[in-house]
Amino acid sequence: SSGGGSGNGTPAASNGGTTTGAPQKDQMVIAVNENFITMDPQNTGDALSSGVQSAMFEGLLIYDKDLKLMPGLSTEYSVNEDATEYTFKLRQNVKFHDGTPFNAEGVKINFDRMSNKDNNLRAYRNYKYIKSTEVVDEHTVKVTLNQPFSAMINKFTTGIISPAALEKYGKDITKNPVGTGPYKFVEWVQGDHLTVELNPDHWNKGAAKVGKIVYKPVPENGSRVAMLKTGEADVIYPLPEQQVETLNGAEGVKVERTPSTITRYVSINMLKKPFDDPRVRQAINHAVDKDAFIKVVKAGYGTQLESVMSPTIAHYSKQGVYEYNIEKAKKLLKEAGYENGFTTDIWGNTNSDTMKGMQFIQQQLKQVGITVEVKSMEEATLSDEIYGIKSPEEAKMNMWYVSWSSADPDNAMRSLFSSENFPPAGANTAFYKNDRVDQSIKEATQSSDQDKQKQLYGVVQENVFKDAPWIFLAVDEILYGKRANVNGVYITPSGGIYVREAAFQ
Amino acid sequence: MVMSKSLVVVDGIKKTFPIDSGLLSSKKSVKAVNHVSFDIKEGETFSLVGESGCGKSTTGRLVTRLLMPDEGKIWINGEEISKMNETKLREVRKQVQMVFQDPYASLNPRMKIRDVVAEPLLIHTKLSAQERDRIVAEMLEVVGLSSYHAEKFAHEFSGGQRQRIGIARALILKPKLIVADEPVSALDVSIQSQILNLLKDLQEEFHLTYLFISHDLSVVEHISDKIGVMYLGSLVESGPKEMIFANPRHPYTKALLSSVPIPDPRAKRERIILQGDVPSPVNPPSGCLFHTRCPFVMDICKSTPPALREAADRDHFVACHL
Amino acid sequence: MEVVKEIGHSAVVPTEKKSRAREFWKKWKKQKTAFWAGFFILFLFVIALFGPWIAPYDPYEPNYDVTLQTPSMEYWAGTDEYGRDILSRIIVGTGISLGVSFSSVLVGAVVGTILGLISGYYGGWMDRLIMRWSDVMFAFPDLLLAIAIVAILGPGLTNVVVAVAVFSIPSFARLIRGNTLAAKEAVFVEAARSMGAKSSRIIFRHIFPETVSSMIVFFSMRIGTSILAASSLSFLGLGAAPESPDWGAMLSMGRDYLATSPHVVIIPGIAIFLTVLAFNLVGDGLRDILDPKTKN
Amino acid sequence: MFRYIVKRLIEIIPIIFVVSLLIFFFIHLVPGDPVRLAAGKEATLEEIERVRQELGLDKPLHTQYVNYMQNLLTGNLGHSLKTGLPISDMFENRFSVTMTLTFMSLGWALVLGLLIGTISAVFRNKWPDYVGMLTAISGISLPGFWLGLILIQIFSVTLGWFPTGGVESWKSYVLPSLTLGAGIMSMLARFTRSSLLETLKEDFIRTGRAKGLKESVVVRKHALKNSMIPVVTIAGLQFGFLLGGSVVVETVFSIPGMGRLLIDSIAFRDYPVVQAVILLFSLEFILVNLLVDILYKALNPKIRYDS
Amino acid sequence: MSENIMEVKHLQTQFTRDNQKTVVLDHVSFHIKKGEVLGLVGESGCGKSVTSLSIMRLFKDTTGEITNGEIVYNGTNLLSISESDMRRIRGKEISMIFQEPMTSLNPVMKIGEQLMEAIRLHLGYSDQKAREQAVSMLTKVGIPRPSEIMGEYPHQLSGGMRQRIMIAMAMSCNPNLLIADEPTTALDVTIQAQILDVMKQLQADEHMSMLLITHDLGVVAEMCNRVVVMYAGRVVEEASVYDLFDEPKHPYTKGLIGSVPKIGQKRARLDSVPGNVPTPNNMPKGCKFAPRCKDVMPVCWEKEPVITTVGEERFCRCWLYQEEGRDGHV
Ligand SMILES: Nc1ncnc2c1ncn2[C@@H]1O[C@H](COP(=O)(O)OP(=O)(O)OP(=O)(O)O)[C@@H](O)[C@H]1O
Ligand SMILES: Nc1ncnc2c1ncn2[C@@H]1O[C@H](COP(=O)(O)OP(=O)(O)OP(=O)(O)O)[C@@H](O)[C@H]1O
Ligand SMILES: [Mg+2]
Ligand SMILES: [Mg+2]
Repeated sequence: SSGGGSGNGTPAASNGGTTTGAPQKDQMVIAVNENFITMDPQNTGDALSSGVQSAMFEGLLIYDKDLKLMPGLSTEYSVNEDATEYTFKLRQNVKFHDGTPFNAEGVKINFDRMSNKDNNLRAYRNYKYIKSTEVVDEHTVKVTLNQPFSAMINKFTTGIISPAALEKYGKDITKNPVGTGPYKFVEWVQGDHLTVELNPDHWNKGAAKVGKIVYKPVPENGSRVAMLKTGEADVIYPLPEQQVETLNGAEGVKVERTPSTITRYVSINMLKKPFDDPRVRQAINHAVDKDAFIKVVKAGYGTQLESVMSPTIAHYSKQGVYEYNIEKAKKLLKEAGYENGFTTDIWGNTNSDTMKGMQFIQQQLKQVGITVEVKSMEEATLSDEIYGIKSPEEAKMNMWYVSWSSADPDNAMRSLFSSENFPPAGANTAFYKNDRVDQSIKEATQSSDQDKQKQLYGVVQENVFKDAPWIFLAVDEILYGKRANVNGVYITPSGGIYVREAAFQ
Repeated sequence: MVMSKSLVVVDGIKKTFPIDSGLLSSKKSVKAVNHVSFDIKEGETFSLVGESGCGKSTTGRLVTRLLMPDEGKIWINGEEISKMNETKLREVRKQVQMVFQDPYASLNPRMKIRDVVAEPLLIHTKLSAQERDRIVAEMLEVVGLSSYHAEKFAHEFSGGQRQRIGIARALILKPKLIVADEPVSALDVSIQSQILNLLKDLQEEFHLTYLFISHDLSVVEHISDKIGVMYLGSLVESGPKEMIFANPRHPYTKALLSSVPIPDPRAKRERIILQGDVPSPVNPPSGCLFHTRCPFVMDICKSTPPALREAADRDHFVACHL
Repeated sequence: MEVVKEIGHSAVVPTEKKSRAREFWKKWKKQKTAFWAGFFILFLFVIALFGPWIAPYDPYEPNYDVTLQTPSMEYWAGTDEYGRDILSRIIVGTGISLGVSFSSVLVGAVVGTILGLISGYYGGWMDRLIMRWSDVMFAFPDLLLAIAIVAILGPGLTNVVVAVAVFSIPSFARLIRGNTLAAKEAVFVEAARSMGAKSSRIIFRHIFPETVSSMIVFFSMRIGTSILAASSLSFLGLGAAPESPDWGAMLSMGRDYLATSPHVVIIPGIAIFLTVLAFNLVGDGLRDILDPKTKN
Repeated sequence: MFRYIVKRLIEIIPIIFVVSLLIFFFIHLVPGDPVRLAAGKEATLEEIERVRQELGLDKPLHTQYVNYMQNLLTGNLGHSLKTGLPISDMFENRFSVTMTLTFMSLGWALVLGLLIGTISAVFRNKWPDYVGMLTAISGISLPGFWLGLILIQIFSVTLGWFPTGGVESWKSYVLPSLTLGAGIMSMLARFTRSSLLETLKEDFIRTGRAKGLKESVVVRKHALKNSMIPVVTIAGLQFGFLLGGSVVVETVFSIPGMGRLLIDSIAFRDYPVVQAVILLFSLEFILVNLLVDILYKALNPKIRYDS
Repeated sequence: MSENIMEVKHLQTQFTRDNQKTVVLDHVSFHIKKGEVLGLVGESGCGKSVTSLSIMRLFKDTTGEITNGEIVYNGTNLLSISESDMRRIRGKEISMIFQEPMTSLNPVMKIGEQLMEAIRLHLGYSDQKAREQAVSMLTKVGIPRPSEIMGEYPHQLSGGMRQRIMIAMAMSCNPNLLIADEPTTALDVTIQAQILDVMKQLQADEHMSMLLITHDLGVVAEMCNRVVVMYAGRVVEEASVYDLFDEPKHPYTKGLIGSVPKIGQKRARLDSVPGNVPTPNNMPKGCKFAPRCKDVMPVCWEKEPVITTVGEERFCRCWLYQEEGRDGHV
């Protein structure tokens, strides 16, 4: 039990000393585009909620601003050869915001919560591999999996909740988050804002300096930009590509860009004619000008997609691009027997960006004689149409304009290309099936050897790229704006909001 | 004039309109027509006179079954119509047509006169368009308009002409009974006389029976055979025209008669100027309805309503304690 | 006949027999602003019919070299994010925007009017039923309704007309009901009843014309709303294909460019504005003409 | 009148019942699966089934309805499928925000609408009329997001008078209420104009002038109140719409109101929330209608409280 | 001529319809003596109301305008003074009662307020005093429960009561001239009798001049000293009330008097003036009455007669009483 001023440091007190010059700013407003859904890190599905949670919660490991794993609540760990046993040394002298000490028992309670299917938590999907969690000593836990799963290490980033708070709030923990992070929860006004304040007892005290952070959902792009200009917001994310120009040169404002984990592509239903013919799929890839795509649809922000995932993700292996070549595309189509093209359709949601992208594809494919009907659908209906099918043969989808964001190679590849993940069971919406790919993914999951993983994932990327179950389009760039005096706030490639070093100049 | 059987027999009809007035007050009602009886012989003109709101129009609308009486019975041409259903009623309405007080309001402003006049034909007959046009043209001639007026709209006519149109429409099915609700009240004297003359001529020509409603006694005198005087929903005096005018029995009739301005500056006469306004039909006075304004009021009048009884002359009825 | 002789004809009434259309035309010409506004709408209809032949460029043809150009001699209204000529898109889009909004409001007006007439004329439980139904419709979110319509009817221009019409029905029903309540009391309605006319005749021949003028005014106000509504439906996959140059869709898609290339939004905005203005002016003019009291 | 109000209030009960029934079955017919959306793209079938059971969405529809009604009758609106929060919690803040916005929008729409309408009528067919009516028609044909963003650009970014959004103080409400009120203002202006023009033709206006009253007094004291009667009906209808919140304005000005809640909930097929919101809106609509009828009668001494 | 409170000279008023000017009053001239009641009679649409509106200059919101003539009131030409001067005269010196008692009162304003409005304005009374004055006016016109009625709305009153309110309103500032435009046309006979009685009383008490517009010859006979008969926007005859009824000159006047049904006078048919008043757009070229005239002569179709003296203080516009070229004012 430690002494030291416990939790009475009001924001005003923290800048008590400085009386000179302009009043020191101590509150940072971060405007984002959507509402947060939940503050239970173990039951979160959306990037934004977890982005906000990262201020309050920490996992045994944490991602840094470049998506590298670094020690969080554990100081070191070890894995056995076939990736079934993980042992963590926990950080000492850490306390939850409610004063509960952090220890192995607490970790076990959290892991047991997630791995129990009756709790119906989002995290169960990852933690179902855990057979048991053992408290080795006060500061050591050992996790045993029921099958080899190399990607498990990435999942230990899930935030750890105070066991006392879990006990106290039960399901209501979503409204009352209590973690160990550099900021602690103050209030969440539904739909309006969520406020956190500096945690004076954080183990990494001093890294974050801003006294208070207010997260605000501001759905309108133009309004977010306006808020940054007026100084009502210190950081805005996302910054719409089309608006970057208005901020360039604006006083006191900085535009930041980072490559993201988001891949943009068109998923092609390989079970359907004429897409069952690889030449057709390749032809389509050749028919689309990716540079123009980035210019027109992404206002120039983004890079061509040169593999099946973003270069920010581990074990990335660059494959190049299907060069933009109408003649080649036409030739391939002719070989496949579609000299005069064909008619098909493309689906997508109702976002204006998606609509723009779909129309672009339509325009491009028209050049090779393919008539594409653009069908935008309201998200839930779309999801019903795509995933709500009984069997893969039932799928009505031809092409789907979509994006995927993942933090690790397993998630980037197994979910999308493993044949066991055909809808309705998973997200392999191209119905891609390649035995070598299936095999490689499986092997990669079962080995903790990084080199082996790299090689196996390389095989997957190469094969998928060649088979072209997608139209490979682009990797998004993360664009965000901040006031010039904001330091140490980053948007991570996966869209997380990294505030562990937040400070004003 | 040949006296013949009664075309209209009205027996004790009553009509009450519910109104719910004011804050938190209980339901009230207007006794618009209270136990009115009369009969009209074929070819005869029966006039109802009385002040505004005394129930003349309501009586007229009951006779045409535009309203359903609460009590009492009405026979038209021997058929009891007071409880008849709408389909059968439509047949009766061939025989009974109405002429309204405000000729402009009663003509659809958006219809050509030809269509206005032809409407009863459309409703009740299956004539061809040419046939209809021919009959309309004929009818317009009868009322003193010409067929080229048929192409115009109501607003393009003067008041007198409009009333002629209304009459043409009422006549086109050759009905037996015409209920004329203040047909000349809205017209100028010179036009009024044209219409009155026309109505008289038509009555002769087509052997019409009129229920004539008016508040102008001089007009009524000119056109009627029999007269009924109404006050606050009740018939207070009725009888042949000559008797009513020569020998009015009810003080109200007397006042009414004396109120008519005489177009002669030298005429000197004793005016009976009634005091006060017509009482509200929502709260009618007790006893004799007229006692609040009657110059000859007696004690009995305040408590007991007088019954309608035959006066000295035959066919002359009056409801007064005097 | 004696009667006729006495009364005689006034020799001063003009003898010209006017046809309805000519009469209307004569009055219409006198309504200066409405006349020109009507002319403009006519012009729009012509454009709607012949748009594809008039348009200087192919409205669907992208040109990635000239995206988001401001208006110039070459592109009078500038270009959009794909480098398509905005003027050509406006011209070709006239048909879709005008067609959909006009016909949907028309359908809404027809159905709403019938409901309003029935509700107002018959009163009683029928009235209550219709009015409470319209309360619910008012409270019901358009989005949900639209999603359901897409699901039930599928996409297509006709269905977008149906959807937008459905949104308009309750308002029209309300409006017409109010007018019906007033018109029902008119003496000429009573006159028709006294002649033995059936309810259907009274409603359609006598009461309905009385409600037309306010219907027209409301109609003209709904045009703009429904252009925008139709485009938001096309986002849900109902109605015009996303690439088609529907004005409302151009406006909504241009949203992101409001700050950088405002002409992308302003030009369709102006097109909508002028159309709504014209319809309103024509509505006002028509009301004046149809009102028998302002004749003469 | 008291009786009339009571009668109308009693009428609400069956209506709400029918409405709830309608909504319930209607939204379950709409395609889209909240479980699928809740579970996410990577969810396995087994996972989905578990979530479905937990949310009680596996039961037959009529059972679900009975449960729902039972909860409703005990005043329990249920929990959101999306956030798991009690719906009453989600309403709390949003409802008052929407109310404030509604009243402010209506307030200035009334003031400006009446003003413009009156000026237009008084200066009929002169330039103030043209300007007024052009303003009104712009208000109808300008899309809300456009007006909103322009106002933000002018008054927040350039002039810095008002915040770009939020609900911190009365200042935050100024721009959104202007945006939201624009359409209503236009309607009111047009209706006021035509109604006033009618009234100005009335005989009693001439009486006022014959008394020697100034024209401004005639318009203000005699014409305006009479013209208000039809305007109130329109205002009432619009008021109902406003209470439903406006998605566009709430989006542009980042206002946590009912409109966005509804839209978000529909997108997520968050059945309990959607049901609760629509039910609330229906109730509001019916109450506003009642209020309008009462106000209407208060304005017009001629109207009786029957039927 | 100082005994004349008002002289109307060659008044010409026109309306514009469909961009077409229609002259509704043409060379209307007459005078009103102090303390007399002048009757103005004629068929509907002949211009009686327009005459009264012209005197009050109440053409706002209509297309009406006075294009010629003079209206001299107590030596001032009302057509040449400013609008604000005119406002001071309206309601104070010259008051008006309108044709329609049912619509001439503001339906949403309490009776009291409508009455007090003018009193406060013209007499500068305080609320209290204005109220007293209003109540006393109501009493004068025979309204029962005057102070209660002050708090009621017009629709709560009967037509007769409303017309009495209108009279009270018009009289409340003790005007010198009262213009009553068909004050009883909309009322029942018994109520009409009451109202006429009240008006006669007040007129005599206050020694007020009055212009009484009506088409009811009975009312004229009872109320007026002198009568002006109008037809189609022109004065066709002017005479004392006795002369007019004893010996009407103009064929129109004759027809008018003949067409009134009189009680006790048994006639199978009424006399009547055939035809209709010509509409302003279809005026015959010569005498406007020619198409309906029993005694029409060829000259009548050709040229409009001028108004000529046909006796002491008697004028008539008819070819029967003038030779072509004889003087007279147009
Ligand atoms: N539909 C109705 N609802 C309520 N009250 C009514 C209705 N019709 C008539 N009344 C009332 O019934 C009474 C008699 O009205 P009615 O119209 O029959 O009078 P009237 O003698 O024709 O009067 P007028 O000379 O003014 O036409 C009046 O008090 C009137 O207010
Ligand atoms: N506001 C107006 N606009 C156009 N024409 C008008 C207007 N007021 C009156 N007139 C016309 O002026 C002429 C005279 O009308 P006026 O009202 O003076 O008749 P009147 O003698 O008072 O008739 P009534 O006995 O019906 O009151 C009529 O032809 C009428 O149509
Ligand atoms: Mg009547
Ligand atoms: Mg008049």
